[in-house]
Amino acid sequence: MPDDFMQEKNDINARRAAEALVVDVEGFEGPLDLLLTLSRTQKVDLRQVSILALAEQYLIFVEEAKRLRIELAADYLVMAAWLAFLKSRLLLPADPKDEGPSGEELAAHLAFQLERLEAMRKAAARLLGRDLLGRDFFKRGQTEIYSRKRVVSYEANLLDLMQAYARIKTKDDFEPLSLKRDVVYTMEQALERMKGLIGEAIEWGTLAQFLPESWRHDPKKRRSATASTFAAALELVKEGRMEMRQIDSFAPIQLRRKAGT
Amino acid sequence: MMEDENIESLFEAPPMGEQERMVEALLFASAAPMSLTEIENRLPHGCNAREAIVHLGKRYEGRGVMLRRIGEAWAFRTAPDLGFLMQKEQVEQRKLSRAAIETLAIIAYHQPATRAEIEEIRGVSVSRGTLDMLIELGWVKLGRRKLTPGRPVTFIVTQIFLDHFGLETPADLPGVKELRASGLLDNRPPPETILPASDEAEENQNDMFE
Amino acid sequence: MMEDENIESLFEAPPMGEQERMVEALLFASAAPMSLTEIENRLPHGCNAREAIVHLGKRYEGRGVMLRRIGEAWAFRTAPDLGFLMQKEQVEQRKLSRAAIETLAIIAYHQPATRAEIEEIRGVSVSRGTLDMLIELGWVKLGRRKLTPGRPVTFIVTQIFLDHFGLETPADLPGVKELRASGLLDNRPPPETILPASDEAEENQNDMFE
Repeated sequence: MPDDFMQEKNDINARRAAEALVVDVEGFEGPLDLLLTLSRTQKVDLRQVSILALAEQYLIFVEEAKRLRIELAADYLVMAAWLAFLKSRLLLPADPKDEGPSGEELAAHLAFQLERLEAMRKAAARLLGRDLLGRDFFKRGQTEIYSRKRVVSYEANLLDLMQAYARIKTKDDFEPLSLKRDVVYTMEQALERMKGLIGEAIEWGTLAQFLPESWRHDPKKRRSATASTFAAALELVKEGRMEMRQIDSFAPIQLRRKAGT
Repeated sequence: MMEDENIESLFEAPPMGEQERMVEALLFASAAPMSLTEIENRLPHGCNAREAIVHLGKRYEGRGVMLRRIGEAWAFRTAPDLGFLMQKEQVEQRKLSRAAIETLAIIAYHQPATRAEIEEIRGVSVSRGTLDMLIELGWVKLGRRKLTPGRPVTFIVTQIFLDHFGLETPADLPGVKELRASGLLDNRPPPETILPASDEAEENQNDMFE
Repeated sequence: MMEDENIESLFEAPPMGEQERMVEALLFASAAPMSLTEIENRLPHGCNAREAIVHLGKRYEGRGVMLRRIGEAWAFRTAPDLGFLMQKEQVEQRKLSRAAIETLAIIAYHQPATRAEIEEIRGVSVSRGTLDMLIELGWVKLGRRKLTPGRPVTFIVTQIFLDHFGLETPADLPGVKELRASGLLDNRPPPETILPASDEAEENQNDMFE
């Protein structure tokens, strides 16, 4: 295969991937939302969207997310597996022994789901676009239902009732969950550690440098340790024992011992 | 004049013009919409609130204040075209998350809607607190349980929802007829597949395939 | 008509009929009486609030609602002769105490429930006043005596309770598992908040509530 052909193919793939990744993964409300967004890049009416092409776009997206070590929630991966399955059904000739729906049927349902989700999106937007009470039209500013007879009405709504019940029924069930805290670096731990470290911190150092070694690598552990260390640092700043700065938005947060302490 | 009628009113309802005044005063006095029953409970015996409402509605046509139907109830509201005057009156509108507004729309258009149906449409689980918040706002309440296996709880929209969005009935939801005609409000179950038999799917099976 | 005046309206005040509508809406929505200056500050430039007030006052003459001058300010008030309609009762709303709402919840979910059962579920004794209050509110009533030693009285919820909480039957109340699944549980910060709310964590939690 000539090199430039490969090159071209890679370019297309890279461009597609880049296109798919324009939007932040965090910004998606689940795999269906992602699919809907991807379908817009096909620039056709939703009814004419190629489900096969869409499945490919999605799979490229997921691959790319993996490559960039972006953590995808399980349902994104379930959808990827399902789309890979759908793709194979659409591409391979139907096996007459196969039970269950055809690839076309599955694709049609996915198209329906996308159309329905988009319809609900539009409906929600139209709903919010209506004249709203308290914004476009108003109720009486002052009410006049009054009288001498005072009646105390006890107010409680269904939510109060249900939550009260849930509170009672689950009050004991919360205890065992503390076992799950093994991947949580508590603020107490962080504070303990920081107190030991600030003596040496005469120069500005980044927050990350204060994380315990064993909590730096696993993303979940790192996140927890970062949050606690940050909270602990704030506490020490409040106590006047440390100083904290951030040169610019999103720049690393820096810490040092407060001079004279 | 009123004095003369005092004795008679024990037996006869006041004339319609008078009933209209009464309904006008009642609805003006109350910030919350009042149902016909609530109005009639306050009117003298024998009054016809329904008819008085019709007269009253006509009288306020084109005025700065209008009589609006909200579900099974009635209330005066300022005319929407004058909203700009009241800007200072504005209550802080709680900014709804995208998940919340979509969940609300799905409940409104599909009601009664189960949690599984909402999740099926959005393709994502309903997060902790979303329904909670909609219920707290008074826009969503529990409907009857569905007569399907597992008898799941359903959610429906409330009168407060209708009032907030200026809707007379759920049938006035924008585009609802077109959506229904195009089948997008149908509860179409996914075709049976062999895949994916994940643990999660089993866990939720009761909810998913009702 | 309005269209023709659009260009002019940049320089000219709206017609008097329109000004009247505006004042009507403003006074309706305002929580306190408004002075002429306050009204004019809200109206488009060049409006004559004083004249609009005169027209508006005439329009409401003899109606169920009147335009009244209060000191130097203006407000709508219901006609004095209809005051009797408004004099139902003044409702003072109070939040139900935690003990009361919990007791009520237990009765609703477990009815018929004896006092001993309520105490066992809540883990504390139920004060006499709590049950009395729920009965007085009409939300709880006595049910049949239980066919157990001592034949204790039981408590059940009433139709008034169902109406108040918007329920068709007590069976419409969601169970604890459903509450959790719908995100309706008390928003106690779950231990996994720092971690991404993965499906796995959710499932494990489900088991805890069985």
